[in-house]
Amino acid sequence: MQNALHIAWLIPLFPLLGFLVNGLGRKYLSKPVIGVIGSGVILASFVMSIWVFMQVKNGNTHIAEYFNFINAAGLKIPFAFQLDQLSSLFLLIITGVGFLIHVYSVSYMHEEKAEHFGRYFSYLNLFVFSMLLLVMGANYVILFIGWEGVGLCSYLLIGYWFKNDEYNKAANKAFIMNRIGDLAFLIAIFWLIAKTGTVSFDVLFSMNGITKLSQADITIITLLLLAGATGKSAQIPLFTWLPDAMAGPTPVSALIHAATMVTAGIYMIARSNILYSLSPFTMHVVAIIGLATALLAATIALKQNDIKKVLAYSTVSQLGFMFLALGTGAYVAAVFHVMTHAFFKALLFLGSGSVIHAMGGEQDIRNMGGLSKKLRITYITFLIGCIAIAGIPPFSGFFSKDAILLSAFEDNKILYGVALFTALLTAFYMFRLLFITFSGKFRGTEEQEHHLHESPPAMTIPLVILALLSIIGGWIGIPEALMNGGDKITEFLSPVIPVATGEAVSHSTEYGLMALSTGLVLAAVLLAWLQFRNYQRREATGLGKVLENKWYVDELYEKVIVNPLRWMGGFLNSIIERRLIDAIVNGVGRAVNYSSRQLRLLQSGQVGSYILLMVLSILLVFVFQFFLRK
Amino acid sequence: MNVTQILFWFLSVLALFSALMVVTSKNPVHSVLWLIVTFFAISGHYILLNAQFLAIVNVIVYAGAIMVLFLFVIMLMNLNKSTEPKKNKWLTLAGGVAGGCLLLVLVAALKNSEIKQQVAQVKEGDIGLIKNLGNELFSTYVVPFEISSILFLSAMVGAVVIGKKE
Amino acid sequence: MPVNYYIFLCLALFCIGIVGVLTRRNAIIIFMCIELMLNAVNLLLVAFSKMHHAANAAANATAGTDGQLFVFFIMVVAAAEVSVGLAIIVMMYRNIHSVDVNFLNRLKH
Amino acid sequence: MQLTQRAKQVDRRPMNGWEKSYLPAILKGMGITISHFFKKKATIQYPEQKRTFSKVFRGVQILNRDEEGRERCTACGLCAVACPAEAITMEAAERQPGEEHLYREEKYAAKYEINMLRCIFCGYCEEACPKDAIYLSQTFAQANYDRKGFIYKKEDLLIPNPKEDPEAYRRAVGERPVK
Amino acid sequence: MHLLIIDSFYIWEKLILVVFIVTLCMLVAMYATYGERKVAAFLQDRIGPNRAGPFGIFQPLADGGKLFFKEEIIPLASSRTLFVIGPMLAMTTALLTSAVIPWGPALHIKNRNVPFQIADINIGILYIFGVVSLGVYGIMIGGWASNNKFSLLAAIRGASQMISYELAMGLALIALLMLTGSLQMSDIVDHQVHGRWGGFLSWHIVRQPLGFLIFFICALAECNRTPFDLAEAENELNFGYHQEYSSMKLGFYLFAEYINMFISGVVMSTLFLGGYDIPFVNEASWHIDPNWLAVIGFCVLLAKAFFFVFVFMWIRWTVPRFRYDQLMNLGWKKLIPLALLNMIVTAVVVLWMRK
Repeated sequence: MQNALHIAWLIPLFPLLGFLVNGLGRKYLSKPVIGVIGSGVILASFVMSIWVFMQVKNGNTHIAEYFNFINAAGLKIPFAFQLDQLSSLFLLIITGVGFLIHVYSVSYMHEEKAEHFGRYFSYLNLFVFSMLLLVMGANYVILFIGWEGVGLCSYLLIGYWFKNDEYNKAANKAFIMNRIGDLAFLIAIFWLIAKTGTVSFDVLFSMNGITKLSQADITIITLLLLAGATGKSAQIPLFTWLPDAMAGPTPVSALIHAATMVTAGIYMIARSNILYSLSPFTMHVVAIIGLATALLAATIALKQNDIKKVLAYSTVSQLGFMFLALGTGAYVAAVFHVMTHAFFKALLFLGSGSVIHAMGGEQDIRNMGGLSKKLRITYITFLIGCIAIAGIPPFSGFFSKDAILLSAFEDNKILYGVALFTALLTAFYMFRLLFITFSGKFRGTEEQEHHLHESPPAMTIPLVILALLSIIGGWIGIPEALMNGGDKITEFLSPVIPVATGEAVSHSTEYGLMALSTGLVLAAVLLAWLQFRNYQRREATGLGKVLENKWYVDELYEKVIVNPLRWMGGFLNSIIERRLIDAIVNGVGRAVNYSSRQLRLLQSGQVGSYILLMVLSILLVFVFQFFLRK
Repeated sequence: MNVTQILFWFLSVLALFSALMVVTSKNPVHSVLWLIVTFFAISGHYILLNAQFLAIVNVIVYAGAIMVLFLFVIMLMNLNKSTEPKKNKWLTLAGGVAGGCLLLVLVAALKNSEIKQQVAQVKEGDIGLIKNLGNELFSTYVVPFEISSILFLSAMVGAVVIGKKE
Repeated sequence: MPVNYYIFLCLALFCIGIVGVLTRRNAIIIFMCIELMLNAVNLLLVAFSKMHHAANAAANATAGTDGQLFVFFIMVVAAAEVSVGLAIIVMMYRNIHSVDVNFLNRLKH
Repeated sequence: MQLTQRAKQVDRRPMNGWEKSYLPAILKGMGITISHFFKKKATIQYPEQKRTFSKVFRGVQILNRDEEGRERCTACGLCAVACPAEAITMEAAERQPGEEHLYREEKYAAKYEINMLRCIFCGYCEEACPKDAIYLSQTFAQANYDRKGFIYKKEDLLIPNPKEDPEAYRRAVGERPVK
Repeated sequence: MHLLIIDSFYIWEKLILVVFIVTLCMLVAMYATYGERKVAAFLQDRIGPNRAGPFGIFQPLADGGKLFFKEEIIPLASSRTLFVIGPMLAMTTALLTSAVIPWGPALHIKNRNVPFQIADINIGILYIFGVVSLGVYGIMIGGWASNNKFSLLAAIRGASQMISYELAMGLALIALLMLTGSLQMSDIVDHQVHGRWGGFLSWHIVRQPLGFLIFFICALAECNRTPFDLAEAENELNFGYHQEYSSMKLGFYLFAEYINMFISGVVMSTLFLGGYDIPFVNEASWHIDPNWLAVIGFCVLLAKAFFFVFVFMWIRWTVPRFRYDQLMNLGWKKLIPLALLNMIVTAVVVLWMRK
């Protein structure tokens, strides 16, 4: 009797079908049909995912092998799906949030032509398919397929408005940066294959697999995997693509660049937690990178004026938090934060989308203000999102962030301090965004003011649902200190992520930390309110300018990496390519040309001369054979 | 020198001489006729080797049929000395030299081969008799025989098709 | 007769054939020279067949028969070749009114 | 309608297979030829044996003489006119005194030629002649080596003189009654 | 059989035999011309030559003398050597065939068994074929060397005709060879000598009537006799391939034709009419001197051959000449399939009988 979960292949199949139907039929289908298909398949996957989640919750996990994907020279890579607690959780997040964003998109994108509308939904479906593949894959290779798939979709969707050159550049940037990380990931996979001969999680993470790896191997592999994760999850040094990726449609930003794709790195490390746990060095690196990213992004976010950019940096920052969690061994906290973050970041993005929609495409918050009256639902939901991300209890963000801070505190006090500071910054810039956007006076044009309107229900309903989730989403991970047995998520994930058995901090310390962070956050919010309640436009100076220009990281990259590379490219192009390779190539060509022109004389077309040559050759062969070869 | 040896040398010289005449004759008809003489000399060698069947088949097939066809075609085209195309002098020379060198090389190569001690049985041994050849041909080589007959048939059909006027 | 006499005779005939092929331009003569070469080989085959018979007759009464049968097959092939070849030459003559192989330089183009 | 009694209806039935091989026809033909093998031969050993001519046989012309051996021809030209093959040419001349024993009339043929290659031996000349000078004899025109030889001159045509050579004259006249 | 085992008696024996047979052939050919004229005359209700000697018996000598003393003309434009070689070849090939014919039962001279045959080789029939296939060269070379378009046309006609009919001839013979199982002429004759009715029933003409018919027709064609005399069709090609020939060279060609006729008669007699076998009598029971028997057998063979010669002439004066396309149709589309059919039927019957 096959495991009931064996039919989980249906989950990725639905989006794939949607992709095929929408992609191939985009010229023939009408927009409503496309929308219904695009959202419907995700809904179907979502329903399936719920069922899978129920199965898993009842203790039924399964690795479903379908066929041999690669079978060569002793290496056997099955096409298999792993359905356990971790993946089922991610399935829920992806399909659930994905479904809401699809529904939202139907309305948000309704002005597009049917053909592009179909293209958009086919991309979205393909993305969901890839993401599902990524989280369901039972080995690194399947995971990598999904990994690449989401990268591709990210590229396609960022460059969705391909007529805009800037957008194409952003898409290219995202793609290329991802490639750098992917290369590391690929090397890691090869390393694994070379050392253990397998890439399947179940084998690899068992004693059989681990023992084949030396400590150095594990460190290198985990570092390489980390490099992959930094690419996908936009960590230092590969984070700059994410803010640029805001070029895509806002739902895309919500789905890909906030809720799902960027969490792939988190998922991957969480999935590999056994390897990481064996390499303390890597753990430190992960934690430091995460924290540094979080801080850097948070500081940048302080001064950004583009509503989506702020959210993008906030995403980077939150991802940094997750990395910090991973680095401090709190995998559950990271996953938990992924979940809550998915809710409120999707909410925030969609809210910003709603704002942008209302503003007729305007993204600069300096031109907004006082929108709370006109966009009531958007405002309220956005506020909820901000509260959640700021980490004010009992909203979801509080619990997850608290878990992270706690683990940081347990790990290292300095880490904790910096993380706390970053959390404060988070609260500050989020509320800055909120206040600048929604309170005060409207600073936009007359026309925009006239045009302001609340978004249609197809957009607001997902907002409301997400807002609800943002409020209650954290309640599955209430710390033990607050509620006995409240930490359901740790319990749920325990088969995949072993519960750390280290000495926990006392409940009293925990209470203290919670109170500290909550208090400080509230103070930060108050500060933001005071400062930005009535925002007036003014030029940034000093540090503010540096922050506004994102610490000049892009420029730094430009100078340090891109320009030398470009110069080297130019050098290679003009000197090596032109003078050397072209010379060789052309020389070969010219030599062949010349010699053939000479040889052509031999081909007189006259049988006699051919035979003469034949005889001479025979003669040569004979002479060689009989006399010269002894 | 017994009779056999005299015959051998006579036939060899005849064959070589007439073969040379084939190549050097200006008139194609003369070439054909010299070639016939060559074939007769070779048939004579066959008889000397007691391969009578092959000897007579050689006469019938080559001298009697193939060369008649050649003669026929030449006469049909009315080729003679005046229509014989002249070849580039140097190319001719090169051809002659190349052929000569080939002969030289081969002879030099085979001059000291150990096969020298072997003897080709002259005027005795009856494997050349039609009875023995027939037995072998229709038992061991019956499939090649049939295939060659099919080849021949297809060649005939091909010749007719090619020769047909459109 | 020592078999190498036959070998040298056949080599000479063969080379004369080659020289003929190389030095003549008349397609028919070239064809004839090819026949001459075939015959040289035939003679050699028969000589070898008799040589093998002389060497192996004690063990195998029909030793060397195959050599002569090959000659037979070569003759068949030669006859087939001549029929088709001459038909082609006739066609060629019909089309270009010459049997000069140098006119047949279509291979060049 | 039948023109003759010997006309035969042609059999146009399609041949059967055996007939199509033509062997029966050939055998029949061979039967016919072999039957002739045994037939009486029609050959006449010419110089020794001669075929008897019919009374109306028309041979080579002769120019006649009268009983005194004089030429009868007076070169009137009627024979030449009558000749359908235009084989006869002549030239007339006047009889000189002293030639009366040679020519019967005052005018005679100085030249008289018959082209035997043209002559069809119809005998019109004989009919046309008012003087009974030309007759068709029962001899053949003899073979000759060149064409000129077939143009018979007066000397060739003139019958031998009955006075001088009566034997030859009789032979030339043959059975034919002389008018 | 050993080819080159020679002693003086052997040489003399063969030499005499060769001389005898060649002379015989010439003589027969000479009188065949006379016979032709006579037969033609008789068939046409004539007498034929009767002036030279009684019944014109010396006519051939007179003809020969005439040919010898005629002016020998070699056309200027001709290829001199080949012009001379042509008639020689024709004559030679015509005579060569006689070498393998068993002219009669073996003679006994000085306790030696002397076969009445120049060479009793085991591939006798193939030999005949080889020689016959060479007969083309006389015609072709002569016709081509004359450098006359009529000669050339006739030569080409003759050559293609001979090549074509050789096939049917060979196929017809294969059926016969299936019966005898030997290519040796003496074997074939032996095979026919012993049988009922004094050997008559084992004559191949009885067993292979169709084969004989085909062979006969092909023999006519091979000899360039009417109705297949396209190579020398007077009214089409001005006397054909020997148009430019005169004197004894022409004589050679004519001679060759009559020799061919005679030899083909002999070959047909040997192959189909039991050779020197006398029908309806058992010669072996006569108990007379084998030499006499040989002489009688020889005469019988000659009689059969003369009969064929006569039939040839008879046909010549009966059947009209074929048109060229008819000739080819007959050869390729009728005789060859018929011969194949005959061959297959014979093969089946032979296999069936053997079973």
